[in-house]
Amino acid sequence: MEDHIPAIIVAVPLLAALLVTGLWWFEQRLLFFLSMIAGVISFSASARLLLKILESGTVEYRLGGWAPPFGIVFRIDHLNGLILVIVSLVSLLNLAGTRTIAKKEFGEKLGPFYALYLLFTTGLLGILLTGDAFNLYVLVEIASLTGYALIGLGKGRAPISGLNYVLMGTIGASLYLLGIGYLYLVTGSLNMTDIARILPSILPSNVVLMAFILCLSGLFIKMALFPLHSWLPNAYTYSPSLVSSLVAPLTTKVMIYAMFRITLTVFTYDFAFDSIAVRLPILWLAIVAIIMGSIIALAQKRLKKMLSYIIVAEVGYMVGGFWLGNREGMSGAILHVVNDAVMTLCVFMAAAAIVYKLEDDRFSALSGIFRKMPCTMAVMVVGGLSFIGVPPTCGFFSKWYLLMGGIAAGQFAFVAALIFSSLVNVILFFRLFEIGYFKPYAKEITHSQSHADSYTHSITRAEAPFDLLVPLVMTAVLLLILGLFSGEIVTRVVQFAIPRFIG
Amino acid sequence: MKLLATIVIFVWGGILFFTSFDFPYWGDGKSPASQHVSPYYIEHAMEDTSVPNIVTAVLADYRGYDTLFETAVIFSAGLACFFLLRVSDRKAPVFRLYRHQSTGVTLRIEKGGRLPENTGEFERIDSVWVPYDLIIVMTCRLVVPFIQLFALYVIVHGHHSPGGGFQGGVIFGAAIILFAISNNLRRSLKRMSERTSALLGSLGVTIYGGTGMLCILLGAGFLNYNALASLPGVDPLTARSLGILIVEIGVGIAVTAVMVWIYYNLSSAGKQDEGL
Amino acid sequence: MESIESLIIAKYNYWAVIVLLMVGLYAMITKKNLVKKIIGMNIFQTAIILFYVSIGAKKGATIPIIMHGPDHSSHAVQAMDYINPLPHVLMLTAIVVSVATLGVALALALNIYSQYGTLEEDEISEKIMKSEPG
Amino acid sequence: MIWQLDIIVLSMVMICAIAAISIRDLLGAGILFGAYSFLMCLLWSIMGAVDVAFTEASVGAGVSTVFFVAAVFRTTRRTRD
Repeated sequence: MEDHIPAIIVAVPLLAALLVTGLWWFEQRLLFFLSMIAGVISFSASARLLLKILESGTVEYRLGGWAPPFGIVFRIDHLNGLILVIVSLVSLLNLAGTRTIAKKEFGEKLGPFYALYLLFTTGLLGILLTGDAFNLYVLVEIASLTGYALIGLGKGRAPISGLNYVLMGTIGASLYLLGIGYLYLVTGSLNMTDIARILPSILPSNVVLMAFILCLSGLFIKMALFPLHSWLPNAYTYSPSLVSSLVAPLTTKVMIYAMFRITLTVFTYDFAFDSIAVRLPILWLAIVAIIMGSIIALAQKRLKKMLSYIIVAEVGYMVGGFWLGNREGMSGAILHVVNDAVMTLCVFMAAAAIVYKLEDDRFSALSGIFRKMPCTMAVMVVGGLSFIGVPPTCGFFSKWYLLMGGIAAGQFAFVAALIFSSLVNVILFFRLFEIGYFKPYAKEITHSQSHADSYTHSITRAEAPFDLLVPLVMTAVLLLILGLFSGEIVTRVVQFAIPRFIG
Repeated sequence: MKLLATIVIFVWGGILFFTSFDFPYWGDGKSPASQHVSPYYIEHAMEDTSVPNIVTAVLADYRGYDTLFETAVIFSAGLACFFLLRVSDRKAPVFRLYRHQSTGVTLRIEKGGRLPENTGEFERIDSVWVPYDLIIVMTCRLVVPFIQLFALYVIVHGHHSPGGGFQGGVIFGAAIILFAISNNLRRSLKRMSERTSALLGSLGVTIYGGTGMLCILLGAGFLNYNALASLPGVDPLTARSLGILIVEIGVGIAVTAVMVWIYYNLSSAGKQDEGL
Repeated sequence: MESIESLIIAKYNYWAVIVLLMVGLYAMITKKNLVKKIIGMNIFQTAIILFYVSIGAKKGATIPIIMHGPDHSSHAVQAMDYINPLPHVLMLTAIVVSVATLGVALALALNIYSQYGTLEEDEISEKIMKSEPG
Repeated sequence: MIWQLDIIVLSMVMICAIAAISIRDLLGAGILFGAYSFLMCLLWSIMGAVDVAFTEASVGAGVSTVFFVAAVFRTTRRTRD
């Protein structure tokens, strides 16, 4: 079994999803445990795989036993090994919190919910594993389709924002497919390393350049880089709460990984950074994304929408850090993919707990929330500090690498944008804490008895359900652990994920 | 806005048009796409898999992992439509309508009244006037079995002729959809209930994924059908061909069931009433 | 003149793909009706499928099903005699994906219609503005 | 492959695509989309992609059109563009 770990990582959640769908028509109670078992197996297999990579380098797994350019292979190196562990862990932690909330939010459709959840995870893990450019498209589609369904079931504006997401997402995936078609036209291959081997012999070529632009613009839509972000905020705001804490941390990060992979493995560093002049335009796009995301986040009146715009800014961090093109910048970007996944999970899960209790996430409804849900809000504080970049949390370290990369590359606009965005995050989160902590004491509420009633009522403790609190606290602890060990992660894993010759 | 979009699209199209001049000539047998990987498939598919239809061989064997997820995509679409649309049966309407099948008399039964469910003479309908055309119903009843037979042929004969699990599955599903259109959704639900279609859908994908896992348990890699040769009664030469057949049948079952499932939910907006 | 004609013959398929891509994208961006947008999305996807199939075409070759010899022994197969099968395989998958996306998109459109009573995007945003300003 | 014939089919495909997005009736648009798919399938079978053409004939021209008709039946035929 040891050799087949890569296959097990995707096959187990897929089969579990099918089993859950079938079982649901007969027995409702086992669904959660079955999904948990699949999640645990998938996570431990990815952890085992990462250890194996640390010992012996890149792992290649041939599906169907066919050699690379003819069959599909998994190629797992330090880059996707690390992200694989984080994605399966984030998905598992969020899954652990669904037990009570999913029953309330999905009620009769519990089976399809868990099945779609597992299929979504399968799709993302498959994207991370695969070494085949077309296979990536199929798995992107499976992750997106299940994501559309999960998002579309929310209340209020959810269906319309879900459909908007379907249209945008399909354009993105189709552009990527078109780009792969262009590549196939001139190389005749679909395997990533094989394309990389052939490409230098046909350069310079307009077709390859166009393929690069099409692939990248498709992925930019999927990862919601600033001018193409319009699907993201509404989709994440109106989706059911535990769905947004699943989709928000993972979709954008995995798409950013896909960009790393396409740029570094398929088109190679020489082509993308040296032969063509796309580095600076993309970097400026990222800077605009950081600044605009932060500014628009300031204007929001709903917690989840504010967090969604923070994600838009964070996407700018990672894209910008990667396109700085130096070692510090890339390490920062990769480390930030890991950290941001956990940070986003942390704040979105806390938001899910708040929405579960209050049924509302407008700031006006959040006054006195610290008294009401101290534990949830403590986790929110840790997540917020990490977004701001306060030292013991992991957000600080990746931001540090990004800043160092910006300085080393001489891109001071990027450095300024990072600092600006951190300052805006300070305002955003401290405004939230102020509303949550001090608002009930404000003397503005002087009207009527009913208000006073609601005020005294709001002080009573109404914490989120226990089975949501456990993963929530674990996520907060994980943020600190990632912060403490970030030096270790960089020297032992991220180092090797970047091509050696990059200085 | 409209003007801006038009300009952007024309610029984009212009750029694509410009790059098309660097493409290899259309239909050129010496273009890189037909020179690098595909000759291997054409020359070795027969000896590797003993399947003459190269598309089937590549689809279910060389790139079988893609196809596994293709089936998973269609399954998630069915699941997604169910998840998004299905509304509970409990919100029953205030009254129900029944038609006496031989005379066409319609009964309206208020809530609490005794329902003529199991008499066999009445059929539940949703609106007072329902078009009922004997010619269409009878013609479709005659045609449906033959379409289904053809679908089975397409699934099983995918090794030697165009077709395979996916095409056959869609045709089989289309036959059931034809029945549901020509009669009505309730009659179709009696023959193939929603639960059956959901279970068949997951069964089909499980056959595919399970074959892959079985190959692991037998000691080869995921989806490496060579492992099936160690099962009793399997000829090592045709192990791959057999594996492809099993997988195609799984795809066929899944696609049939999911197409019908999506149709059930779309045509009745999730209420599972009379449908179109 | 000869070269222009041969160029047109060599490229017209790809140009048709580009026109269809533009039509699909135009429908998705400018049309206000949701079903029209979904049709545009499908045209966009089909255009890409046409692109791939055009890559696979090969003049003077036959369909990719190996013909048996009279004695059922497959004599040496020449790659030039058969059309490239790989794009066909990829496009089977893409067609499946497009029908799956279509199903989900239509399901969402049905939900939107039952919620707002219309499929026009501008009317929907008017209704949203009325119910929850800001 | 007779390229004159090919161009005729291609132009019909384009006419169907443009008609499908510009007709002011959703049912008509759905049916025109079916015609578009069917012509597309014809084009692919000319190019020798028999499996793809087969799939498109059953999926694009068959089931997709049924889905469109079902969705239009459950919503409305009205459209303003």
